Amino acid sequence: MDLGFSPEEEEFRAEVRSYLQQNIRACIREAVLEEQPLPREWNVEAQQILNRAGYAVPHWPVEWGGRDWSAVKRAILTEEIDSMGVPRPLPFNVALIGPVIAAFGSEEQKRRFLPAIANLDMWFCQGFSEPDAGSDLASLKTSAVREGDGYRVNGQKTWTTYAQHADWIFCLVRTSREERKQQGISMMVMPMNSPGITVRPIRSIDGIHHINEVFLDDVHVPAEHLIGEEGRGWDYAKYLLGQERTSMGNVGFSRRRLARIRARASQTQSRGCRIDEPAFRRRLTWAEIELQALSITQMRVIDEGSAGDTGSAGPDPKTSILKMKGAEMLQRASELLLDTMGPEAMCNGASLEGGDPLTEEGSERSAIVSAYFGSRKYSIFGGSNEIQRNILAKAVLGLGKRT
Amino acid sequence: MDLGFSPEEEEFRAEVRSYLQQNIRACIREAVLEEQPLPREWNVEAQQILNRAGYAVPHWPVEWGGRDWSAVKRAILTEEIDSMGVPRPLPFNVALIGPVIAAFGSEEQKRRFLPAIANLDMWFCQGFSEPDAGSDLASLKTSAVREGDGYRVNGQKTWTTYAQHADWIFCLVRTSREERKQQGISMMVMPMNSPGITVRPIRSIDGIHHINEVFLDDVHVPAEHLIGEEGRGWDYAKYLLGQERTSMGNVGFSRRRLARIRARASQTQSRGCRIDEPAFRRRLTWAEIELQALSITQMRVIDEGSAGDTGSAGPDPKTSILKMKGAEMLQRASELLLDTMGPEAMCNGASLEGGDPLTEEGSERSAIVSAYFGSRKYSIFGGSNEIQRNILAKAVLGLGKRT
Amino acid sequence: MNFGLSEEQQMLSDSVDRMMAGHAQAAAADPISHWQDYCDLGLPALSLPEAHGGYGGAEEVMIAFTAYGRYLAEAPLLQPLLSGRVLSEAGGERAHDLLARIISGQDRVALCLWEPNSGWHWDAPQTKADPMAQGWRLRGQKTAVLDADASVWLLCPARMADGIGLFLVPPHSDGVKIKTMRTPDGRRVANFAFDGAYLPADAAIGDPTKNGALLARAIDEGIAAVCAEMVGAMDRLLEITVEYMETRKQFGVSIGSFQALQHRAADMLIEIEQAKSMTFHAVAAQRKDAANRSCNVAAAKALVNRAARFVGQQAIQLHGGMGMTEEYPAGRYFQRLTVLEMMFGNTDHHLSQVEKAGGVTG
Amino acid sequence: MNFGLSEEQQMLSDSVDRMMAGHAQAAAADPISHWQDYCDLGLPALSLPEAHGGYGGAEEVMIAFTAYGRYLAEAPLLQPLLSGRVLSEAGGERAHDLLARIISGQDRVALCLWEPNSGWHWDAPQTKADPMAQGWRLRGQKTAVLDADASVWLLCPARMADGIGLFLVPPHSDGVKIKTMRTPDGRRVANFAFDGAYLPADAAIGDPTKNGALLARAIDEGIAAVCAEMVGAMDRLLEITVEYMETRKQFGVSIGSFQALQHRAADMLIEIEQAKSMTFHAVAAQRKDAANRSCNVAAAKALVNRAARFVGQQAIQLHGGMGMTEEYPAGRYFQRLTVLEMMFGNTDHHLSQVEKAGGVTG
Repeated sequence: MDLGFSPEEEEFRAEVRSYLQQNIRACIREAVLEEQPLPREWNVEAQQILNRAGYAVPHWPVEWGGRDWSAVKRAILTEEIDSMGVPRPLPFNVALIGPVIAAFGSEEQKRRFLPAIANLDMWFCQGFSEPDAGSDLASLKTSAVREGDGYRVNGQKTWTTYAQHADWIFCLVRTSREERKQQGISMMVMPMNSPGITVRPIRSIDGIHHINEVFLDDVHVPAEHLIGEEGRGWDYAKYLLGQERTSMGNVGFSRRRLARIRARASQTQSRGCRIDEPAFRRRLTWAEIELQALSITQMRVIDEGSAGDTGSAGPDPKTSILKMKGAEMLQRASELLLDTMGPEAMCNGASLEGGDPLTEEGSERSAIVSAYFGSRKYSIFGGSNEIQRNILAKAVLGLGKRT
Repeated sequence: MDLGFSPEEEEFRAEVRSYLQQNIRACIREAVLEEQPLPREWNVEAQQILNRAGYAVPHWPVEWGGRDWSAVKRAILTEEIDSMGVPRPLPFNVALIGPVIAAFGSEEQKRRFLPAIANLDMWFCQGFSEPDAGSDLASLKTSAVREGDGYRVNGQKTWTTYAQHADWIFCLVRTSREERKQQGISMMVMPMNSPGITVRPIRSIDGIHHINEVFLDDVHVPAEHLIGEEGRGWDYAKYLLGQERTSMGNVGFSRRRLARIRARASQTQSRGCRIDEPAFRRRLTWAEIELQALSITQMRVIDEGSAGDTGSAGPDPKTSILKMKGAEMLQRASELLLDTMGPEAMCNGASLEGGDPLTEEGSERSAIVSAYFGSRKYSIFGGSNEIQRNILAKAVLGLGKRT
Repeated sequence: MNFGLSEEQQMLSDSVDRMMAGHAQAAAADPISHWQDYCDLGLPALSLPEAHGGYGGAEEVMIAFTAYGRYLAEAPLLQPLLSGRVLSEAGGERAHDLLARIISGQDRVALCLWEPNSGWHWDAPQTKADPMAQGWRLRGQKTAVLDADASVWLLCPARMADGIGLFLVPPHSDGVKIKTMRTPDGRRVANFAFDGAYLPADAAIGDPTKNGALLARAIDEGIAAVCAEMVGAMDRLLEITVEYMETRKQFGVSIGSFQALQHRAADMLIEIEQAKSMTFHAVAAQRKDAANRSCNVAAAKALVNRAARFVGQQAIQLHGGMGMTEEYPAGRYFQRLTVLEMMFGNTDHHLSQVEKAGGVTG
Repeated sequence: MNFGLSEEQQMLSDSVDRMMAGHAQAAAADPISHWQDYCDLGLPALSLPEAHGGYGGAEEVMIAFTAYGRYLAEAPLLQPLLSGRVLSEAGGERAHDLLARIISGQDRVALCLWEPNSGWHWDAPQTKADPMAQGWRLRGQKTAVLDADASVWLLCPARMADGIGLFLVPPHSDGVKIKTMRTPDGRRVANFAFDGAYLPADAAIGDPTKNGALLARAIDEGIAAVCAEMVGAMDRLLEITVEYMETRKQFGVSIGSFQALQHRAADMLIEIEQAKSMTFHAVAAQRKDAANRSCNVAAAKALVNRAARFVGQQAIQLHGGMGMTEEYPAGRYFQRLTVLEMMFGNTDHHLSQVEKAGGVTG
C-alpha cells in the first residue's frame, strides 16, 4: 500500500497533458469546456488523434491496440482527457461494443470492426432500451427471426444517443422465447442505413437533440452480424456493462465543471452567486472535496476489479458507487453553474430576431441552462440511482436475503 | 381566508405568556430551557398551575375542563408553553388516555379518572410497545384472560417512558385470538403498584433513564378497569393516536432550542461554532425558516382536522408531516447546539471526582451532548419516520394501490 | 388566522381555475391572445385600491397565481401586478392614465429590475437619466425583463442624486435596442439597451426619495405571487408524478409500489406543504412594516425555491427516461419551476437578505 | 499509487487485529491494562524514525487506527502518536528520555491542545510561561485532553514572545488542578488549570519559532489517524446494522427486505467508501509540504466527519428503539463517532481551514 502517486504516474500525467494540448485544436477543447454540442467531425478528429497515441483503447487486448496499463494509469488518462476538454473516445465504440467483439466476436469480426471502432471510422450507437422496458432489460420485445442466411428484425428501440450520427447500431434482440426471460436474447450489429431502419429524434428537456427512437421494420441482418453465440446476448450485455469502469465516475468532467464555476464566480463582473459569498463558496468547497474523494474511490474500484476476476460475471457491484456519485457530482456542478448566472438564467441565449446561438454574445448562457436540465439524465440513464442502490444493498451488503 | 393572526389571537398569546411568566417558578423554566432532567414534583407543580388556568386540557370536552378554543388558539397555547420553558402537560395523561376515557369510558371512569388526569394527581404511562413488535402494534402478545370479576394479565411492555414516575399504566392487551390480529385487542388501566408489575430501567444512549421495560406477571385487573368494550382496543388506540395534533410538531420546543443556539453562538466567549461564521449562521437561518413554515403547517393540519370528521377514524394522515418535520427540527437544533460546544463536546460535565452534575459549573455541557444523542429518538418512537412516509405515500398520495 | 376560502374567494378561485383550464386546453400559439380574458376577470387590478377596480388583497393574488402555476399559464400576469402597484401609488396623471389602459387590456407594461452586472440587486441601478431642457435622456441596460417585447411600455428605474427615478418608456421608442429571447420554459423575455433614448419631462413618475420603498413593496408582492405560482406548479407536478408512478410498470409491477419511490414522493409532499405554509407566511407579511415584510418574504422565497428544486428534480427522476423528454408534461413543470426559482433571486440570495435583516421574525 | 497491503503491512494488520479483538472480548475495567500489549507491538513508535523503534509510515498508522475504531478500543493510542512526533523532533535529552519511557510503556504523556475559549484553534495558546531564575511558572488552562489524568506527563504549548513554547509537566505536579471526566463514549478526558505551576528550566523543549510547525505536523498525523479510526468504526457499524436488519422482523418479514431501508444502507455504504478514500488522501498528504498537507488533511476530516454523522445517525434509526438503548453496540459506535467528529475540529471548522487555504489541491 502506497497512497501517493508514483513519479512514473506523475510523469505519465504530464505526458498525456502535453500531447493533448499540442494536438487537439483549441476550438474543439473550448467548445467542450463550454459544454456546447459538438459537430460530428470534431468527435472523429479528436478520437483519431487519441488513437494515434494509443489513448483511445488502452484497456483493450494488446493485440487490438490495448496498452496493458495499470488501473491507476488508465484512470489518469481518462481524467486528463476529460479535464482538458478533449472529447472522450466514443463510449459506445471503445467501452461497450469494442470490448464485447474483442472478447466474443469471431476473428473475422475482430479484423473488420475493431480497428474501425478504435479509430471512429465506424460510429456505433446502442440499441438496448425499449419503450416499455426502462431499466428492466430482460423484458425486451424486439424480435429477430431466423430467415435464410440471416435474421428478420422487428421492433423499437429508444433513448438511442447519437443515432443521428451513427454508422452502425448494436442491438439486443430476442431470438427465441425461453422460460427465463434473460435467455433467448442475442446481440447483433447492423448498419444504420439498412433498409427498414428509421430514426425519430426525441427533444430533451435541455432543448437539445441527443436521443432518438429507432424503429426496426423487417430489417434483414446477415448471420455474420450476430455477435458470438445466439442466445447469449444477456451475458454479453452484462460483460459490456462491466467494462465502463474508468469513466464511470466522470471525475475529469466534473473537475472541468468545477474549475469553470470557480472561474466564473471569481469574475469581478459576476452576475449571480460569487465566490466571495460564503454560502456559495461553501457549496463549491464541498463539491471539490467530494470530487477528490471520488477520484480515489474510482481508482480503488478499478484496482479491485483489475485484481479480481474480470470474466463475464458482470460489473463489479461497487461500480454502482461510481455511477451514482459521478452523477451526483455532475448534477451538483450544473446547479452551481446555474447559480452563477443571476437573473440571466431566465434567458435563453438565442435571440428570437435570429442569429447563430453558437457565436453571438451570450451563447454560453443557454449552454449553462441546458446543462442544468440535461444533467438530470445522469441519475436516470445507464441504470437509475434507484437500480444502483438496489445493487449495492443486495450484491454488496447482502440485504434482503431473508424475508 | 385570512393568513395573519387576528388581534384577539395576539392578545391571547400575550395573556398566556404573562400567566406563565408570573406563575411558573423560574427555576423550573430554566431547567427545562437547559434541557435538564426534571424532578417529578416540578412536572406536577407546573401542570397544576396550567390546569388552574384551563391550559392543561383545552382540547377536552367542555364538561371535563375543555375550552372549545379554535385550532389556532390551541396551537398558540402549546407553542407558548413550549417556548417559555414550561413543562408540557404530561402527554400520556392529557393527549392520550384522557381523551380516550372522555370518549369511550364509563361515566364512573370519567368521574374517577378525568379530573385526576387533568391535574396530574394520577401520573399515567403507556403500555403499548412490546419487545418484538416495534411499530407493528397489531402483533402484540400480552394476554388478558378473563378470571372471576376481572382479568389475569401476563406479558411484557417496553419503551415505557417515565414508568418510574407513574401511578397508573394504560395497556393494550390481547383478550382473544381472532383471525385479524387487530381484533381481540382491548385497552385497560392498572395501578403501577399492582402485585405482579415490575419495572426495569433501560439506560438510553443519552445516558439518562427515561424509558423502561414493564413486566406483567399474573397481574389482576378488575373488570371496571377495562376501558370501553372488550375487543375494541385497536380502535381506541387509533383514536388516541389521532389526538396528538397540536403538540406533534413540537414547534415551541424547537423555537426554544433555536433561541438558545443563537444566544450561545453570539457569546463573545463562544467555544465552538459562532454566529459570525457564515456557514453556521446559514444552517441556523435555514432551521429558523423551516420552523416558521412548520408552525404554519401545524396550524393548517390542526385546522383541517377540526373542520372535518374527528371521529374514531384514526389520525389525519397529514399529521405524519408534523411528526416527521417536528422530529427533524428537534434533531437539527440538537446538532447545531452540539456544534456550539467546541472541543468541550468531548467532555461530559460530570466530574469523576464527584459533585452534583446539576449544580456544578459545566453541567450545561453534558445536557447538550445528551440532548444530541437523545434527539435521535424523535424519528423512531411514536411511529418511525419510515412508518410516517408509508402513511403519507399510501393514505395521502394513494400510491401502491395497483401492483 | 383562518384558512378557509370566503364565498367571494371561492368564486374567484373557481372562475380563474375555469378560465386557465380552458386556455391550457386551447394551446393557442400566443399567450397574449388570452390576456383579454384575464382583464375581463379584473385580474390585473386584483389587489389595487377599489378606485382602480381592485377587489382583493394578497390572499386573492395568491389564489390567482396558484392556479396560474397549476395550469402553466403563460399570459403576462406578473408584470401588471408589479407595475400596477407602482403606478397606482406613484401618483400623477400620466401614471394613472397608463394604469387604466393596462387594467383594461389596451396597453401592457413591464418593470425593468435587473442590469447586466446587478445580480438580483435591483436597488442600485446604473442606468442614468440625464435631464435636458424639455425632458430626459436615458442611458443604460436592463436584462431579463419577463413578458416584454418591443410593443410594451417599460417602467424603468434609474439612478438619481436623491434616490431612484422611475421612467415610463413608450413602446417602440427611438434609441431603445431590444433583444427578445425565450425563457427556458418558453415564455418571452427581453434585454434592453438605452442609448440616449429621449423621454418627455413627464415620463418621470413618483418621488425619487420614495420610489425605492415603493419598488420594494411591489417586488415583495411579486415574490409572494411567484411563491404561489410555484406551489401551484408543484402541486400539479406531484399529481402528475403520482399518476405516472401508478401507471408505469417495471419488473411486472407498477413503480408506485416500490417503497423507496413511495418515500421519495412522501418527501416531495412534505416539501410542498412546507412551501405552501411559507407562501401563506409571505402573504400575511404583506401587512407588516417594510423591514419585517421584506425579511419574511425573502425567507419564504428561499424555502419555496428549495422545495421547487427538490420537487422538480425528483419528479424528473421518478419519471425516468420519460422525464427527460419534452414530450411529457413533467419536463415543462420542471422548466417553469427553474425559471421561477431564478425570478427575484435564487435561494442563496434570499437567505442573505434574511441574514442581513437579522433572521426571520415569525 | 497502490492499494494492496505489502507482506509487512499484512502482518501488522493481522497482529493488531488479533490483539484488539482479544481485548474487546476481555472487556477489562481499565483500558490502561491493555496498554503494554500495544507497546509490545511497537505501536506507540510506529511512524517514528527507526532509531526510536519505528518501522512504518502514515499507511501503517492508518492500518492500526482502522482496527482501533473497528473494535472500539480504548487503550490510549492517540496521545503517544501526537507527542511522539513532537518529542522525537524537538530534540534535547529530556525529550528523548521521556520518549523512550513512553515507547516502552513505562510512562504516558498527553498533548494539551485546547483552552477554554480557543475553540479548535490550538495555534494561539493563552497559557503563559513566566521565566524565573531556575525555571518557569505556568499559568493558564487546558481543556478536553483525551486519555489524560493526574498520572500522565503533560506536553503543554504556551505563548512566548517568539512563538509557541512547549513545556513538559510531570505527573502529579504542584500547582496543577485537574478535573477528570468521561467522554460521551466513556473514555477518560481531563481539564487542567495551571496556577503558577513551577517547572525546571529544561522543561521547555524545542524551539518556539519552530514548535508551531512541529505541532501542526503532529496534529495532521493525528487527524489522519482519527479519520482511519472513524472509518474502522463506520465499517463495523454498518456490518452490525446489516446483521440487525436481516434478523429483525416487522410485519412478518425481516426489515432488511424493505427497499427504503435497503437504500438507506446503500447510502451509508457510499458515504463510508468516500470517507475511506478521503482517509487515503489524508495519508498521502502527509508527504506534501506543510500548506498542502494541512489543507488536504482538513478536507479529509470534513468529509469523514459528515460521513460519521450520517452513518451514526442512520445506524441508530435503522435499529429503531434498540438503537436508543445502551444495551446494543450500535449506540456505542454512534457515541464514539460523535466524539471523534469533535476531535481536532468539527465539519465547519475544517471546511473553513480548507477555504482559508484556497480550496483542495488534489
